[in-house]
Amino acid sequence: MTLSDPKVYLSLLVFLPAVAALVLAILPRLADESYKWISLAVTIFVFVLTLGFFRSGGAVDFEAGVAQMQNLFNVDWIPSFGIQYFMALDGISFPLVVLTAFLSVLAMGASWPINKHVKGYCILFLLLETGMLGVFMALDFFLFYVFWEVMLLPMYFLIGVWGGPRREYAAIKFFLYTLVGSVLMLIAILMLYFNSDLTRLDAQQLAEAGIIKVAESANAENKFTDDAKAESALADWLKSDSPLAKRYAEITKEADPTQRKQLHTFNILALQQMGQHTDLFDGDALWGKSVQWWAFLLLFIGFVIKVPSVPLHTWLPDAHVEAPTPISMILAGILLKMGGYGIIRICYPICPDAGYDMAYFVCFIGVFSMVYGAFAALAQKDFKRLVAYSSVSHMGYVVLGMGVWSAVADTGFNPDYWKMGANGAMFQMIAHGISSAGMFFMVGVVYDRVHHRDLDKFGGLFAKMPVYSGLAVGIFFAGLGLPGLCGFIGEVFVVLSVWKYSYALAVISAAVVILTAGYILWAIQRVYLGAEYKGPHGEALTPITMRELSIGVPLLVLAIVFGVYPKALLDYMQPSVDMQIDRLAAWTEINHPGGSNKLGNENGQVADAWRQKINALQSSP
Amino acid sequence: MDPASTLPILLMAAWLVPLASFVLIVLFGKYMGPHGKGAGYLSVLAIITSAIFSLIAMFGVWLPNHELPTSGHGDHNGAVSSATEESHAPTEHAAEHHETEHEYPNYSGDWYSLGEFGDLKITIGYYIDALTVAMFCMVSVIASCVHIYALGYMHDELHEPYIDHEVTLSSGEHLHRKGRFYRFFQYLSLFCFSMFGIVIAGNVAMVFVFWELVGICSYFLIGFYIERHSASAAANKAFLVTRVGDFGMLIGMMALWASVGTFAFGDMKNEQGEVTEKGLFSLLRPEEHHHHLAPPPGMIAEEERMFAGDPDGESVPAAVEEEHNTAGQWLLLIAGVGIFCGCVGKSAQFPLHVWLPDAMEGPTPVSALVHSATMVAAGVYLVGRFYPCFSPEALLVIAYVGCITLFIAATIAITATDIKRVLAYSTVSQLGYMMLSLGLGGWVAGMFHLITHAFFKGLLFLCSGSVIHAVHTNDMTYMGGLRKKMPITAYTMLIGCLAIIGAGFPLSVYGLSGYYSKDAIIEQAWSFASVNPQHAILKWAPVGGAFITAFYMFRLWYLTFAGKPRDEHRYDHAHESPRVMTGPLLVLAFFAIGIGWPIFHVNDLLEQGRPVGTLASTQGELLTNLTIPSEHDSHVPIIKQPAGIAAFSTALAGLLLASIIYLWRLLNPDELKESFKPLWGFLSNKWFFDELYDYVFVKPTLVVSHCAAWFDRNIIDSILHTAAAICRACSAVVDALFDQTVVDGTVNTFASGTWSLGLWLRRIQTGNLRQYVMFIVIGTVALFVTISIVQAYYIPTN
Amino acid sequence: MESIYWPSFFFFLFSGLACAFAVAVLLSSNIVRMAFYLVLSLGATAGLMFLAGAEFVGAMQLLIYVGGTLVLLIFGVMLTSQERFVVMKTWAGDWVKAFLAGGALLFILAYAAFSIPEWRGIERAEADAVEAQPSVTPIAMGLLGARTDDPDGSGYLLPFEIVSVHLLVVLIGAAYLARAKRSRSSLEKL
Amino acid sequence: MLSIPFANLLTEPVGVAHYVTVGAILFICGALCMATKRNALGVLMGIELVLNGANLNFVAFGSRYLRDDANSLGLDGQLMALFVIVLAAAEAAVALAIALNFYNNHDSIDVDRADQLRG
Repeated sequence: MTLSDPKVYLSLLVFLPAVAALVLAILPRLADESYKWISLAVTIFVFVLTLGFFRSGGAVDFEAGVAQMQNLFNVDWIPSFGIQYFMALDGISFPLVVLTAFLSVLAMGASWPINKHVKGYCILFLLLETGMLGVFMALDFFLFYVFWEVMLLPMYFLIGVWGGPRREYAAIKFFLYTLVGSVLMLIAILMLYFNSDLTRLDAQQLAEAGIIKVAESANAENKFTDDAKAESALADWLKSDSPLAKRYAEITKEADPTQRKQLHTFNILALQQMGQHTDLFDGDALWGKSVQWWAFLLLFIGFVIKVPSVPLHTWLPDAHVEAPTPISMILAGILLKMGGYGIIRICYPICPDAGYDMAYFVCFIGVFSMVYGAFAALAQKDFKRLVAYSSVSHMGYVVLGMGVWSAVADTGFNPDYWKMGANGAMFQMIAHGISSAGMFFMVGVVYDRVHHRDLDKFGGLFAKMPVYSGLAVGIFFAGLGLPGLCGFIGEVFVVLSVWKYSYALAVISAAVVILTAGYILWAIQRVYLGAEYKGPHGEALTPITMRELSIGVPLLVLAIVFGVYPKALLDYMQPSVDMQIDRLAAWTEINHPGGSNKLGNENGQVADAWRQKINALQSSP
Repeated sequence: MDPASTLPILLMAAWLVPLASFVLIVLFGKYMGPHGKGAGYLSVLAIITSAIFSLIAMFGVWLPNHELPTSGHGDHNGAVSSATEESHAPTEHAAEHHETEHEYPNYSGDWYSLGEFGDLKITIGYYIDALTVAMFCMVSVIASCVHIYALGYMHDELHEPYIDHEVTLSSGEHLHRKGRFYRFFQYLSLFCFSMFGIVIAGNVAMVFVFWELVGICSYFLIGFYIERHSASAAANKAFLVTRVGDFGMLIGMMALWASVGTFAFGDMKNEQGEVTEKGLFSLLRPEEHHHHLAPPPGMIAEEERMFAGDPDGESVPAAVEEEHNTAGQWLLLIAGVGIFCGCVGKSAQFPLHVWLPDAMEGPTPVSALVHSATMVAAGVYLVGRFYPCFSPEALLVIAYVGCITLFIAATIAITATDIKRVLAYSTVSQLGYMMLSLGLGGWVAGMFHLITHAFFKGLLFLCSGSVIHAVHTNDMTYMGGLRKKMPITAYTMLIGCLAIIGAGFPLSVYGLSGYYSKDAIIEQAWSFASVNPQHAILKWAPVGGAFITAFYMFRLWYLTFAGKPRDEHRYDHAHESPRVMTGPLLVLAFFAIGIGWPIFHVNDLLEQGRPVGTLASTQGELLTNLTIPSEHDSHVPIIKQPAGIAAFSTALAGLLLASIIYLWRLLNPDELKESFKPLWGFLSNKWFFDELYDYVFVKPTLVVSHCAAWFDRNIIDSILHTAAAICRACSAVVDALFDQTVVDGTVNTFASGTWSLGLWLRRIQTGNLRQYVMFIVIGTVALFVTISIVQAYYIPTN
Repeated sequence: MESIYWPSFFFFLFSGLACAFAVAVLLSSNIVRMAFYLVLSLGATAGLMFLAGAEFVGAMQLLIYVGGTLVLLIFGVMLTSQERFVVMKTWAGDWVKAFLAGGALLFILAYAAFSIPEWRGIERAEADAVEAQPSVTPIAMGLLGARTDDPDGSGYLLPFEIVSVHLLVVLIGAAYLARAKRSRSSLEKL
Repeated sequence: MLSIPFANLLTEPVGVAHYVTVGAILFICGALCMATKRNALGVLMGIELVLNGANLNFVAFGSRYLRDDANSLGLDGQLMALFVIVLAAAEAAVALAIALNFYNNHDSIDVDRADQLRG
């Protein structure tokens, strides 16, 4: 039970805010400031804990360049349903966890102007942080769902109690939308659960799923010894007294496979293995579509509500407009990422066949969101609404980047472009987490002063608040996708990868850069430039305070760092994303060798030609 | 010194010094001396350091290590002779004379990578050849001059408070604000950094990165007077219009990326000098193909894939005859035109030229540096850099765009009265010349004109700035006769005007810098037209353009400096600018005169930088009757002599016409204006481009955006609200029909039953201890009785 | 005719005494007499316990109940009597109800007790053969957790401890509850 | 002879049933005592009687002299009885304290006046 045990470390990381919330709840009445300080200290501590992963060589660390799950542990939770307390980090979740902890600190810092029911606010805020961290770390579907719901309720109250004038409407809208999503998700989870069967996985796959532990192999090349090791690990595991192992042994005792019972599981990694290596999810479910087709659709809708993509996005502008500034930061910075995270962690790897069928649909949703969000942003009069629609537009890149399934027969199963898209999407998630949180904060700073957000009633802020305006313009440019700032990398990676998949979508997605520049520059012009301030409370436009500065500056600095040296992030992220894409590409090669993608021809001749030519090119001096 | 190791370091130093200056000024600019005056000096110091590094790179490393082409192309006569020897007729097929290819030294490498995905790699790297070094020198020298000049020009910003006479507040007063001296230099430094970044960039992606960065610098600098609405609007317009071009550039990049899989220009070599990764140039112009343009297999496959889903597509490969292999050509065209779109935006070519005149809202040094000499030339530079990848059809597009641009911009410049706008349109027009030249195969001519133009246009703008500084207006109708008040400005500007119209002794080697480059362009156009008679318009447009150029440039000069003052008040207050401003004028005037002279070997240097394989004449694959001639073919006397004479005579005619109208006043310009009123209106409204775009693009976009927002609020949300209302109605119905009767009835009955039971039981709860004991006893008895009954009757005994 | 089995004789003697005094407690209305009868009834019960072979329990019964609890009770009587040995009459109806219910319960219990053959007693010879065993040591060991009589049976160390602590708490609580009268005035203040 | 049911009462050993009957009588006396006495101390004495009756049952069921089946409680019965005695003592102490408090508050120990719990 030391911190060097990942079990303890990760649990501490996740549950510390919740425990702190509990402590706050039972603490006797304190001054409002003290609640804020305590919460801030807790969030900072959690952030420091996440930073602890960076020290290399420790027992609990996160190594860059490793694709597999790290710091993995699983403990039986509800063994009768195979539910485990199962967490780990990999390159997909780790940056999001760090981002969550980081933004929580900043958002707590941004919570200082909140003076209403501070105790309740802090408690809910901390609970929210637990939920968010848990979602990113959980690898058990049930656990994932629990955290997903845990995060939902505090958010509802945070919007509904501390929000603006239409807060009840916004909160209920947010709640209903998300609830619909999670109900669909739950249905899909149960579908997958009842179709899953652990006994169908071989030892190697079980090891991949984190169920059995294989000792580190000295030479990873040797597939044979790896297999043997996995087998022996499986045997060891069966001998152990874990309930799962016992049930596994009991079921596999039945020699006749048709009589065999199924060993259901909620293990996401195991479900991924089943989705990719077995036909468990291929059975008919409804209207001639397979189980995984429906599961994918339901999960995708559930996640896409969170992303959000058009047409399921209308909760976002309302929620953002009504939510208090720090909650907007969290909402845009982290909550939206859960959708993208779900798509890349759950939708595609578990239901590859459905993903392959619906790739165009997914991409189209992404592109449509990009365009639609940008157009809608252009029309907004409310500053915060504009930023909210920009989120819709920017998150479209994420959906698009994840969906560009270009590793098909027609391209010789070349996964590189898809990798680029997926990495770009992941990068965009982090970048958008930074830039949109920053943008919302910047709106909040000025809203705190003049209490309105009407774009036509601003102007001349540069003269009155020069430092603030400089920061704001920097962060808005990060959102615009200016090179050297974080937004650029994700967008350009995604956009460049699309052509390989569909040139029509590529052209449309490239066109969004114009619209994005349009609405952001226009907003900057209306708010920061100009000779004089045109709205009420002009006298309240005082220069930025140290507190606000210390929230804005880290965001801008990060935006610059990631924009200039994206490898700082990609080094951690890319191996995992690449591994996932490689697996899906390999899956495509096995399951769709002829290529049925409507973009290509049926017999794969082009692919052969492609390969021959590439080979010829490479062999020539 | 080994150029392969020293050049990147030197140029990187030159590149990064302005960045350091920028960072320092951002962080500490406010504290640098009174009103941030030190920031200006820091910035100047930085750019001069860059200039020194660049010059060291040029004269200390490049020239000693790379023998300039000795065949004497730099010398006009020599060029003629050698060209005649080697290329017998302009129509000769290109494949036969690849022996004329010269050494093409270049160095490329990566500093670090932004992302690697399998074989795909996006990096920050460098690609250094003669063009890079030349551009570095040109940019850093001009930037140094402009920086120094700006120290004087922006002096007003050091005052506290600065009074902006163009902004009137709602209270009726002029705006008083703090000076922003340091802010200006901060942006200038950032701009220099970005511009160097474009020049040194080793791949298209990096070009794009810095492309955007110069765009944003331009945005900041145009909008420097943030309080002026016109300035911020112009800044937005500039950025957005260039973004439209970038959209095309992105498409081009995507097409390349998906098909070739690399952005790098040059080949990456390892320590032993072996090629590890091929760059775009060697992929598209493979060595075994004699450096002729040949789409790589990836591109052919990608094109097939693209059109596979489109059986009716016009480009099904089988439909074309055998000897012209069009495979991959369409994609190549898309890529080329796409990249060129970016250049169209940045270099303000038709149809995206509308932003540049508005960009003159920025301070004049900005106009000189950013919007004439360097940034807008970046588009031309990119076309030059990317030259090996343009197919002949793409080049034709470039040529036509350039041709249209040079003509439209020149015509608009005739009617403009704002001194800076005249220069801006002249810039657009000159950029059109360069594009035309590049599109017609005149690579060296185009790049040469880029460099000479940078000097003389920088000079012209600085002169105009000096004038504006003196009379506090841009409008030429308030000027006149200023040459007596400010002689240095007047005569350096005259030099600039002469340079831009290409003044020189025809058929000789003596002239101002513009003479060499402009004549080369016109020669190339004539050479092109001689092999492609169907494109004869490309032959006459530049000649006509030369006429108009001469006319409006001298109109400008006469209106400003000659004649009588038209505004006595302004004239009386006018004065020559301080030395910090006139010094740079003199330096630039020197370059404007002499940079084209053969002794400076600029032409030779560029000849050395000519991309490999682009000298040979090329046949179009899609347009089979299109031939891009070899540039050396333009030096044959049969083309050179008539072209030179035509250029000279049209320019002279333009000059004369301007003199007749504005100097000697033989024709009254107002009467002319009246008699050509429709034409004049058309031109002074800039061909109604702004209005057209407003109606065709801006308004519909806003309408669509409002539709989207409306759709959100009224359709999607309505659906939601309706759904919610239906749910509520349903639940109300259910509530009324079922809940309130059945469920509530049950519950209520239960509740009231419980209630009355409770009331009844309440009476038992007397609180009397003894009674409770009785209950216990009775309860026990009852229990026993019950159990025994149950046992007796219901539990079977065995 | 067999000889009198003396233990039975004593059983009836003591049981008669115990029941009689218990009824006396019930019927008496004087609190002091009630206490006296209770002492006698409890003492007789202790005799029954001796007869059943539970010497230690019987002794404890005498010590704790008769010696301790009753003293406590009598103290209570003395402390709470406002007049001299006040009589509080019970309603007649209460008596009737009480006797009805009590009689019914008694009938049921006695009937149940005698309806099980094994409970009616063992043969005399068997009873004679039973060796008397001292029960103090096994009880002490049982309370300490080590059963000597029944190896499979569980000890009572934990209940013993709990009871000890409970006793302590109760005594403290009782002392607290029974404090001087000022609680009333302080209640009024509140 | 002596065919009357109780003829051998004195010659044969008594059984559990006898003890149980005595215990029942004590129990019922105690219970009725609680039910009829208005004096709180009387109620308390009733409780003691009830406990005593129960105790007697414990002892009886644990006794080796009284029944021959193997289900004898054995020593457990005695131990239980002991615990009951101890708890009864504790209960008496608390009850007395309550009674005293009650007396302090009401100047009476008539349980009929303790009816605050009336529903």
